[in-house]
Amino acid sequence: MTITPEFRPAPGDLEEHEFLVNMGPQHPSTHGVLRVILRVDGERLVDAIPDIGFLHRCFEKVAEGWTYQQVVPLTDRLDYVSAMTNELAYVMAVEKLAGIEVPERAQWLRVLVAELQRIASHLVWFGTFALDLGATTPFLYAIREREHILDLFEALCGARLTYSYMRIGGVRGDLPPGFVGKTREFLKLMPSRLREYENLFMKNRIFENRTKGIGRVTAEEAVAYGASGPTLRGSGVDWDLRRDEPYAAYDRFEFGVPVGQSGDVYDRAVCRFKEMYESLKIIEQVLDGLPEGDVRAKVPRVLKPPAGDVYTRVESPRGEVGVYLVSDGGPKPYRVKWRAPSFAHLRLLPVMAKGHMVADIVAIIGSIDIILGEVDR
Amino acid sequence: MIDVQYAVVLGVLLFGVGLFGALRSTNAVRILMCIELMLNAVNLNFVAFARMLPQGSAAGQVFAIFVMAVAAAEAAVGLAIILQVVRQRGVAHVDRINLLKG
Amino acid sequence: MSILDRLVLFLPTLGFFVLGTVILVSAWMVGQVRRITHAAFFMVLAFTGVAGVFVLLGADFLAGSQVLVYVGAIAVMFLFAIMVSDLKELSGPAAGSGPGGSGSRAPEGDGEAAAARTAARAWVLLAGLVAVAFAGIVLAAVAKAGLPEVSVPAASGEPTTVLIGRELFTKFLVPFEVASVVLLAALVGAIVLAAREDKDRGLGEEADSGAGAAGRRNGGVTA
Amino acid sequence: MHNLTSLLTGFWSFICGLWVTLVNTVRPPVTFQYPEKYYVPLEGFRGYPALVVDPETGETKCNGCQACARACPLGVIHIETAQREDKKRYPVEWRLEFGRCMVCNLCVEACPFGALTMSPEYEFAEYRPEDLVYTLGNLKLPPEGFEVRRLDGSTVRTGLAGGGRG
Amino acid sequence: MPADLGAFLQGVFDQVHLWASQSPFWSALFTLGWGIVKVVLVLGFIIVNVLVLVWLERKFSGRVQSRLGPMRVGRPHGWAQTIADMIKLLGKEDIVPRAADKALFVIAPVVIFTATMLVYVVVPMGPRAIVSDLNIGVLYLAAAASFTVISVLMAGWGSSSKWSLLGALRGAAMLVSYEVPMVLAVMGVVLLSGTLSTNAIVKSQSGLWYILVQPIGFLVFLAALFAELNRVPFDLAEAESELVSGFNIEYSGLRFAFFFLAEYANLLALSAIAVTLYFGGWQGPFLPPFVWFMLKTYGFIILVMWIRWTLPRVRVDQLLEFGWKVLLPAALVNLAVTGVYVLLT
Repeated sequence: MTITPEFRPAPGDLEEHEFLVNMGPQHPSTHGVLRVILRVDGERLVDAIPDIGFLHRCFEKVAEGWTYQQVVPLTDRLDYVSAMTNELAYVMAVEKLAGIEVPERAQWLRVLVAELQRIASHLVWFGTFALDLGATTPFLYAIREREHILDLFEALCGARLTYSYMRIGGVRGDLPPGFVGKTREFLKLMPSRLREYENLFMKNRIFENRTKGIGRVTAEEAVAYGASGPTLRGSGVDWDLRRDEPYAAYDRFEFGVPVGQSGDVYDRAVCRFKEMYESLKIIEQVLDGLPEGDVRAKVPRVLKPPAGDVYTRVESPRGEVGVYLVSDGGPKPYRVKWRAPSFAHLRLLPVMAKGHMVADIVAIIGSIDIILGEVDR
Repeated sequence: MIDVQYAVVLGVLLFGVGLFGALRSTNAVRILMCIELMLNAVNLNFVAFARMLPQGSAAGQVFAIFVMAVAAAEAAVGLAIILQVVRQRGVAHVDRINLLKG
Repeated sequence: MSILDRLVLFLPTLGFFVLGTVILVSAWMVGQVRRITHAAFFMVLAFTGVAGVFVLLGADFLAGSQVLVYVGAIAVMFLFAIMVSDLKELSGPAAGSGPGGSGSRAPEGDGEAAAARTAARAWVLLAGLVAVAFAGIVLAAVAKAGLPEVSVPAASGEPTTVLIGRELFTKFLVPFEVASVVLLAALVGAIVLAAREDKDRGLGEEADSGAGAAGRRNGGVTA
Repeated sequence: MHNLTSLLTGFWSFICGLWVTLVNTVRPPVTFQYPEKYYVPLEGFRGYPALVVDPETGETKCNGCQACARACPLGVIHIETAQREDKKRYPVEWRLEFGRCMVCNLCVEACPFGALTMSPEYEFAEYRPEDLVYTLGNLKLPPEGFEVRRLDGSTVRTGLAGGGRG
Repeated sequence: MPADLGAFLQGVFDQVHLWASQSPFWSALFTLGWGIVKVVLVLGFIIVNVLVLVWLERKFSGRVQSRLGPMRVGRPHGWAQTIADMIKLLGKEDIVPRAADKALFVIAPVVIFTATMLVYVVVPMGPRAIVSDLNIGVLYLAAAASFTVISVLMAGWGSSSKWSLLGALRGAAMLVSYEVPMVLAVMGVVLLSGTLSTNAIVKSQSGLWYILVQPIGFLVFLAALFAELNRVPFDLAEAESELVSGFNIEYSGLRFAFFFLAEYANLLALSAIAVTLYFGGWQGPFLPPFVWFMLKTYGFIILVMWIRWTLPRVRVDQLLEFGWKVLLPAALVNLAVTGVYVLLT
């Protein structure tokens, strides 16, 4: 028997002791508007069926009606926790399509904001994950530290969530006065705070008990389901686009890629958490060696890339964001296809959830760090 | 002042009500509940009779404690059996649990 | 002694009668009320009432144990069993049905249904007769026995805890040990019987630690 | 034995966590009471697109070229112009449907005359949706501008007549 | 001056008592009146303290989390916030879900509040400030706690919601399995003091607090206390991020206020019990006993809150495993060692 979102159990459909529970769309730990239909036996999950689409906003279709430049702010709204990397993926696709050379300084700035964004996004993940596991305080701490990054972004581009910072051919503006100093302050502060988080939460025995051995995904499964990012690396697959397929200016920097082993919630969480340290390293290198120069290439006001198609992908905090762009030579994209990492990860949910308990599905959803904005699009 | 005999009468009545409930219902869990009530009635009588013993003896109360222990054991095992029967046969009606009849 | 004083002296008796009524009514409801969860909660009420009578009879320690064991353990165990299994069979109406099938389950023919209903009614009548006969006989015996008239609360020298403790660990030491063995056996037996077979799950030991199984197990232990 | 050590390390991990919360208890709060203490935005904060006023004439710099309206992805800008005696065009009506605006800054960048800028205001709440349609009257920046912060801690005035960041 | 006033009141009380004991009627009336006064005093005590506690919890959590906490209603520091919240709750629509088992749904909040109230009967707040010094005090406490389980089950089942049923089953399993180690841990104290009466336990601690001689017992008691209080790390019955709000999910308005009130009243009661059993109760130098009692109780409450705002939540199977495999053996060992000690001395 398959359970679809419209499913209403008739007598005899479910085993004795089993019942269906609707988790969401209104539920504190569904990270947006996700509905998961839980088929449970007492507290034990027999099956978990995600039902998506509550946040569908026709992104791909809307993008077809807008010019290339106008789509940039729209991509902010997909993965709203990590808007910078979305923009980056999109503008890289357009640049590739139109053959635009991006100035070196702009490339470095892109890396800078992408890594700041990665830390900000992981902080949100850390906080909400802790909240999912019942600890309230880490959330407030993470949000407090994220505020530093949001301040930097506000000074950089005037917005705190939907930045609209990337431009085709570069970025919108150069660093504002005081940005480098403030970022260095943040770099100095952050490692100690991360160690606090470790003491408070990541090394906590209850946290370890709650996450070790839960939601296990083997490396083969992860690859087969198209997992990426920390979810893939948590399963032991050493794959990071920033290192293995460098884009922007990533090939200029030294950084490590944390890889887990068992593919359970704990390993995914630790991978994500350690990535913050690596991002700090990258930011430091960017600040040390930021080249001078333009931040934006000359791009015609009405951009008409030649007909053709491209696919670009970047490593967002959640995984691989891929953009497939088709141009018919006109000023508007013919087709925009968005490959959202959260969508692939959400498909893993039933695989991960089977046999665990109701409390675990909350931890599992937290560990794959889904953003429904990019799942539903 | 309460006469201890009142308590004895109350015990008897409670036992009667429990007996009636146990006899007339067919739901195994309910029968078990009624048996618990009957055991309670017994306890009531023990405590009441303990009052008629000479001062300084609590034999009746001690017996009541034993009854409680037995009642708890009986409830635990009884419920476990009922749950197992329900799980395997899907019925909790005693008259339909007639495995021995074939 | 004024009339008011007499009235006051009558108060404990009045309390006793009120409690007795509560006990009897809720005990009656345990057998009659339609939903089995309600029956369980009425059982809790009856237990609590009995504890109250124990207090009136000067057995405070026993009253505490009564609440702890019956309300805190046995009733919770019942409720758990009912709620965890959540079966129509278990929670459906049970009263008013006799042997040979309950009246609520509709058999094929009309005549058969009527026959079943008659049988059920006869069964209820029989049960009532048995219960009334029993109560009558015992009451008669009590009346005949001429029990000594003892008023409570009587002035007792020592707290009941001391009394019970002394008796339990001297005169009744062997029964006490036997009772503990009985409890242990019941505990093991209940776990063995109630634990679910989890072969198909492949999770083994881990699987029966869910709320349901654990609750049943706990009930056994606290008892 | 293993269990005992595990119990003790677990207990120690709780102590570590308790220490962290204790340390944070003595740190000053990062929140403040908002209406009593106004959050001063950073320079360049994007509130809503506003019209820059020419300090000499007191008029807007906009000549109604529609570049912003064309750049707007959502089409929330509507401009009607008229011609003055000196052949220069000026807007008689400048409407911004702010309820639909997503504050993407594209209009500001599209303006060839620097007539648009982002106002650093952020209090937009209105009781009626039609109040969210801004017109020429309330789109003009006040001549005294706004006070904004900079990352280095200094405060500056922005949105002054004649200024405007691209 | 307060001591004089106390002596004066005591004198008046004794005179009235003496006069009333002349006839059964007046004696009964006196008992009744005195009982009513006690109940009103306790109720007032509970409500005032709950208001303070809710505010304190929010302020404290704000402090821990680098926030301000309530500031708006009542200055300074939003002291009137809880009062405003209570008024808001009272003004809310009273919703009984259509599918709910109405009787159970309506009775459950009353039962839980009554069960909480019952605990206060044996809380000694001073040498004579105790509602009734029962000689089965500790047993009475355990018995009173049983009703909490019943009411949680009532609320969970009565709501006819799957989430609340899950919450109730979790809560009941937790309460039942943590009551055993709790009672066993307390038995260590009972063995040492040789009495079940709470006031006598306090009096026996004039030299040495029992936390110093019963550290393991205290830790077991503390862990079980979190389960009884339904607090993080053992807040499984409510488990906001899992079961939304657990057994009280369907409650609103006044009925929810009852649960809320009961939760904090329980926090206060169990903290007072902990202070009574392990921290010497109202005993202390210089200050009046009641002040000592309140100081210790609030200190303990702060500890409980501090732990709550630090730890994540455990899972239900781990919780039960912890209860049965760690707490119960620890409590038994503690009891056995204490027993041997008492036997030897």
